[in-house]
Amino acid sequence: MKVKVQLFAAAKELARTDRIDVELPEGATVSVLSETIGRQCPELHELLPVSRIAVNQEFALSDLQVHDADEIALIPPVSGG
Amino acid sequence: MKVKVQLFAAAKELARTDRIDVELPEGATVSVLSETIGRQCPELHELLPVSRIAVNQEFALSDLQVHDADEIALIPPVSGG
Amino acid sequence: MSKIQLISDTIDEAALVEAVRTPVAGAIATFAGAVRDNNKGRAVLYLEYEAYDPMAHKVLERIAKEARERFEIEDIAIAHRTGRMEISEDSVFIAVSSVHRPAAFDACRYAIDEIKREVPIWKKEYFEGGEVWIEGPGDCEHSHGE
Amino acid sequence: MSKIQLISDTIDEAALVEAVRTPVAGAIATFAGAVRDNNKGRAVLYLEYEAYDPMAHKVLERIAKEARERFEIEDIAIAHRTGRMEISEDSVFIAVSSVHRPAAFDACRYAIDEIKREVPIWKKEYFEGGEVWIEGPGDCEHSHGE
Repeated sequence: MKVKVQLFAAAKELARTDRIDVELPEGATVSVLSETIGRQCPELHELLPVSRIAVNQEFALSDLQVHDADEIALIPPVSGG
Repeated sequence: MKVKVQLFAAAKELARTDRIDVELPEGATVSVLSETIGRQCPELHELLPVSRIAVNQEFALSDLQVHDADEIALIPPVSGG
Repeated sequence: MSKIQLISDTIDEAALVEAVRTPVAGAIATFAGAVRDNNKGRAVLYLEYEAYDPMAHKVLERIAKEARERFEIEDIAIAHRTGRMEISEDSVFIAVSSVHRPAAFDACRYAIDEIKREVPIWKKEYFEGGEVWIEGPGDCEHSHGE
Repeated sequence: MSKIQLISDTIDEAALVEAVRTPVAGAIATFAGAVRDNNKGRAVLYLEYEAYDPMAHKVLERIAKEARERFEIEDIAIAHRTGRMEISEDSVFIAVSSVHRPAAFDACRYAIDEIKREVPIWKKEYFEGGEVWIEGPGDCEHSHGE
């Protein structure tokens, strides 16, 4: 299946795009997604370990399964406030 | 010597005046002043033990000597804020 | 504008916030004390604040100075009203600026605690059926008649 | 007026304070986070805030809800700006009302701490000689080029 991953801030600048499409096996988890992003976008390599993944606008645990209709985003360390 | 003592809030209402004149021996301390006020104004009897005395706009310790030119005030428990 | 105010008018809170704002300050904490519509089960109608004015002003100055010494703050402003105050009106307002936020919070809290303990200001509560001088912060309330 | 705002305009702080004011509330604490003119020794020119808007709004709502559950408060309002912000402008504002003051202070502090930890908003600092994405609150700042 193919999932869309939104990118923000530093991640968006490093990948030079605000969205990447990632090909995943059915039933893939958030941690598999994260590894796959890393292989597909080596420029995100440094940022991935300190980032979180949001699924449907909530921070996801690494063993959550993702689905192709999910709204997925890569969340670099936040700095609001 | 004679000192003037300003009264506020509950003390003013109980004594029905905003100032009392108190006759004191030379070199009298704040604690002597307080006892003298209590004898002179029995209606302040209940309030005095929980009140403080200010001399020249600062809270005074009980052994401070008062002088007739001092600005003296009886400060019931405060409730500002 | 003076950063220590003892006034009978409404407090200009926005002006006090701007008065403490500086380019290095990343945090501004404020505290407002408002008149509650009830106290100890009594329906409060309004409050009257009386102050020993010159000393109250002096003690407010001292509290601001102590806050500057104790906490890493940039600036502090304190305003306290006197006279009659209606429900929900602010009787006291504190604004503190600091580079980082913990100091602003800590100094703000310190200032209101000290104000309630040290400043010669007294409030009389007018409630349904009577009036009473409030004695705080211990709230050891005597009945002073009327 | 919504008590949770994610906006590009200036925050109407007075309106948010009035939005949380209630007749039983004796205390209103606020916190404003302002843009500092320097950071880590760099002279800051301005900041740009980017947000993952729908999620940021949702997380702000969650923080307000948690503050209501954890502390004895009457009400809470939170506003966060996005886009470009100049020195001394407020990027975030929190207002909390409560019957007694400790809860207002505690909830205000809780809210800003959580905002800095959880809300998907990022600031880019434009300073003399460059720009950098700030990674907080640990501030483990990587150099993300440009």
